Amino acid sequence: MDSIAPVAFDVARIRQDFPILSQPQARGRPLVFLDSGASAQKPRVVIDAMVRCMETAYANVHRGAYRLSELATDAYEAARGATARFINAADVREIVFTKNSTEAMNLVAHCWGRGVMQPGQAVVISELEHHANIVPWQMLRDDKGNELRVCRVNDSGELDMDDLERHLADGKVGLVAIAHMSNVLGTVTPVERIVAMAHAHGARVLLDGSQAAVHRRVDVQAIGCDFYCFTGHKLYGPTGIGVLWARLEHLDRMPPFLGGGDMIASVTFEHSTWAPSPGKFEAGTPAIIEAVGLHAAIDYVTAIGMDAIEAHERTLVDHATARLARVEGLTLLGHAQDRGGVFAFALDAAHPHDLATLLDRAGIAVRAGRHCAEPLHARFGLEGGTTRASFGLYTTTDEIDLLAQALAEAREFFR
Amino acid sequence: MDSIAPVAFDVARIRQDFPILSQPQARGRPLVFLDSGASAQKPRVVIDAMVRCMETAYANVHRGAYRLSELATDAYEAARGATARFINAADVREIVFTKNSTEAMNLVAHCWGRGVMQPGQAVVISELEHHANIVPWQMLRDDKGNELRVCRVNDSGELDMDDLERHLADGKVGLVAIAHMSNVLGTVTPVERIVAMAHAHGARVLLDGSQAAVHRRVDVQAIGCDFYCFTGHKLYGPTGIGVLWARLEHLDRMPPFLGGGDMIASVTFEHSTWAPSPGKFEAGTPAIIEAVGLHAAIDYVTAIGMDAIEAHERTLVDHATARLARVEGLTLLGHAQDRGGVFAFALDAAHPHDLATLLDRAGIAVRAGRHCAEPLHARFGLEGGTTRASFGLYTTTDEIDLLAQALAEAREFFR
Amino acid sequence: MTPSTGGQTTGLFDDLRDLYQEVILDHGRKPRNFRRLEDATATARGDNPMCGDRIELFVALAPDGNIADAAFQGRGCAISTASASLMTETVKGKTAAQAKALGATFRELAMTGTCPDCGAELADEMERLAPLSGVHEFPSRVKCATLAWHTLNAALDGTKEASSE
Amino acid sequence: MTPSTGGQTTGLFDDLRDLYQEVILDHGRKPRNFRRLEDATATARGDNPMCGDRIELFVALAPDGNIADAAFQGRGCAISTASASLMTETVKGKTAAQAKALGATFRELAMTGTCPDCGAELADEMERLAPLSGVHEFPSRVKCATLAWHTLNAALDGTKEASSE
Ligand SMILES: Cc1ncc(COP(=O)(O)O)c(C=O)c1O
Ligand SMILES: Cc1ncc(COP(=O)(O)O)c(C=O)c1O
Repeated sequence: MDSIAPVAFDVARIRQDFPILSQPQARGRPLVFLDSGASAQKPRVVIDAMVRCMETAYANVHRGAYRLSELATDAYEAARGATARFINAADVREIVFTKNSTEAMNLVAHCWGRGVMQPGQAVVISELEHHANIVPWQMLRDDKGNELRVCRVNDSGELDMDDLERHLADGKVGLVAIAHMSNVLGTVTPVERIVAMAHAHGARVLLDGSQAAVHRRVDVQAIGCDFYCFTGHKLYGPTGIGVLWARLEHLDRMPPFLGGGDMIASVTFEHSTWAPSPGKFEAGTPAIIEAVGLHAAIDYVTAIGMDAIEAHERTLVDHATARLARVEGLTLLGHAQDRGGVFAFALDAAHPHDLATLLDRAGIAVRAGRHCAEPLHARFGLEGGTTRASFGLYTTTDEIDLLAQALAEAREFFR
Repeated sequence: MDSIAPVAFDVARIRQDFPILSQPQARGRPLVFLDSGASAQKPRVVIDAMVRCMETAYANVHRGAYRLSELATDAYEAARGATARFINAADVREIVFTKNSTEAMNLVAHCWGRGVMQPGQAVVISELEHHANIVPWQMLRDDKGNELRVCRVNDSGELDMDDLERHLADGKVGLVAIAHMSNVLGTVTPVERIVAMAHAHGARVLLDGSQAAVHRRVDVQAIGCDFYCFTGHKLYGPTGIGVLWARLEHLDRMPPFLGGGDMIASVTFEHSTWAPSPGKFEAGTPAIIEAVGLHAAIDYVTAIGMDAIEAHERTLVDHATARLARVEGLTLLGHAQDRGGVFAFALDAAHPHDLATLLDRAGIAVRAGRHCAEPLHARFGLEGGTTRASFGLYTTTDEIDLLAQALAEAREFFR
Repeated sequence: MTPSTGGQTTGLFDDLRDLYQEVILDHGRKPRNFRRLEDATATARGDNPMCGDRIELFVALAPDGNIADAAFQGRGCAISTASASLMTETVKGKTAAQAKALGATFRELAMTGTCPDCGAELADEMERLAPLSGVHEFPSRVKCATLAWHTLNAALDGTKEASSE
Repeated sequence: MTPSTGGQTTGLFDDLRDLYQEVILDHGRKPRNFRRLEDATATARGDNPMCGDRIELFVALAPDGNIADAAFQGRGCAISTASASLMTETVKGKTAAQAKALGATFRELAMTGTCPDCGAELADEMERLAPLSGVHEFPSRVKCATLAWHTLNAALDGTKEASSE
């Protein structure tokens, strides 16, 4: 079994926290869920917290003058506090709840990109971005003319820092928007260096932490970035909730996003004024039940310990790197020095989609396609897509072995 | 007990479907929840559906090539189908899931208002709108210059249809955006007439159905409107999900809203193309668990029957109208002919906030304030706000009696 | 559900007498210093956007730096009105610094119900404000009680506007 | 979890032989008519944005209205490649209308696994396409099988582009 995992981290026990992992799958096979990078499974504590909220303490927030509404408001704001502590935000008002990290990045593109950044300034992204960190900046470019620059990725799947330096050199860059961890290559980017370089050239930094926040401890103050985005459903929390963290000084300068209830200070037909952050960016009834679920998820991973989770993942990464290298005909995409538990690959004999169908038969859930990173696949000449296995804190080395075996058999099947 | 309710509609049995209603409140009092207009409680079937999704069938949608992801995708799309049937949409692709109805209206203001409506065209709203149907059009006006016209409301709280006609007369109106039911006055607006008048003058019609969709059967084809918005959490569903319905011809002409995964057809750094509706408007991981919950909520109210729900509510409205009229010193806001179960009022001796605190002690949850309708309160000279009791399908005439008694006692308390 | 029948006073709200003490009800109904001060040297507006409470505060500072007069107008619930009324009474004769210190102490009282740090020098004033201490059990009402004091700070600091959010 | 050890063929995927019949694997590996048709009279491009499959279809219509030749290029999974390959073989000699009718019938086969309406006149062709009927058990793969046929429709209708979404 998982003999190399640290004693404190008992993956067998952790797996018992996730009801779905003990659900028998088609033909009695156990579920080998290797698609946590797309969305993670939910532990019992998250499910229970949401149920408890709906059964005992539900009401709309911020509006009521009665106990139940106070309870709900307290629960919602407690989730904000837990989120702030989770990434070591300096101030709880720096946490804006969104519906997912895609909305978080769009919010920045909309409110900061259009409202604060100068018209002539450029945005730098990289070749390894998820569409969620490409398309909002394209829309900004097409709408307002802000140039979009693309930092190269080297053949190992690492950011080309010289290229980043070149893009920054003319001082025209307003924002560098980069993934903290790639959802295809697994690459963890050198965020402190990126921030130092960008700030030295007067550019702000947004980090797409959708993947990274799940895999390691994030400290936004230590990193020194300006914006950080992540999403609840990948962090073992519910769908329908994401997080934008931004320095208060930025939030204070940004115009609001959506208009409606809860984001205003006063409304007349002639003129409305805005609530202070974070209310200004949270129009309408927020994702109350989901915030409660996210809070439980954060408490859950915090209790296990992000460092223990990272250590477990390092074990998995080392195991997978070695094990997949022995699968004949398999080409791994990305060999970054610093990488997390996401492995995209091509198998010579089988198209990714066919492969996923086969693996599914063996109870192994992997993704096939371009994983919302079309340009990255084009960069590596794999327009047809890859197959991707991505790990969660419940993933075992045994599961990786099962994957490797199944891949070898699949190759035989198609040859 | 509720002897006047139709036999088929057994409110006592319905109350058993809602776990929170049998939770003992402070000091052992039963919960008298009269704030369903802000957000409704959740029946067991909704909670169970969400739990089942997370425990047995959870994965990201649209992306996987494995059974679990297919199950989740089917469940998500089945929710879309159920929503389409619920409001009798002609085509399931006309249903766009948003995070709440506030986002639905912002989406229209953003994509249709900025992308399709002509720059010189005006938007007509009314005095009885919720901030969610005011602020997005103000932002459009301030951003793009589209004039904002405000249709008057008469002293009974009904739309002044002559004033609407006057606003439409010059043919410059691109959109009439009106609540189907007021969240303060209870007024149900004459939507078929509004549509006929607006269309005769070349204007499109958006209906804010956040309240109405909960209280009666909605048939968007029969109404003939162009856009219809509502929100899951008021319809006994979870937070984090709302609905925009729009005619396909409008959606097809609208540019996308947020950029990211799932809303694209193809992405290169130079140029991206968009998925067809509804995908184009649903960037990022959607509210999967919440869609499943909304589906269960729709099935729940459909099984009871929207007509039965409306009939029960009519009983409650008649009862409340008569009963509250007998409370000395109480002034009711709104006396529309056609109205739903929302009662906002002022009590001479007590400020709304004090009143809500008192009622809360009696276990009665009501709202105090301006209910996200500041201009409407100003229109009626009640800048200080009102107290509001709003009903759900679990509300009983007994609860209304309790409210009336408590109001009378509260008046004594403060006099 | 079985409603208690009849409309006779059953003392449904009796245990709210802690929050709504007679002093509060009295000041809420008949606020003192409820007027515009024509010779104000400092003014500010305070808003509680959530419930619509609003006060306009007027302070007249004497040449010696003491608060010669304080008054207010506006609309609000019994708690916020009573708090503003009691405040205007209490701060008269204080220096700006004393008034602000009193406000800080009062905010602690409103939030916690006690005031371990209350120095002896504020004992009289705090006794006067004590009837408001019941709000600490009603988290959503604390800001009703503190709005006037936030507004006083804004007036004394010259920031003109306060929001109790 | 106890993994089955060793890498020897245990027949893990044996029951997928229904989906991946030998004909499919063969056409998937060595697609027929996999080339550009220089004298094409109709072409179209088909995309499946979800998985990145893409085909370019070439059709040469003879003066008598029959499909004289059909060919394709592109990238895709075994199912979509085999389907395109089989399609180009099957439609040769058909009129445009016949080819479209065949496509409609095939789509039904792919979605349901059966084809109650299959007329006797299409019996031969459908037998040829029958190996693809296994996809109906794999909802997410149905569009792989039908992409080529959607693209054929687009080519014959002159719309140039098809998307299998
Ligand atoms: C009439 C009306 N419109 C819009 C809304 C906004 O709904 P949500 O907060 O779910 O976006 C509400 C409820 O708050 C409402 O009552
Ligand atoms: C790196 C990265 N960025 C952004 C996203 C978008 O997250 P969401 O779909 O929750 O908005 C994802 C996941 O899909 C991701 O992996």
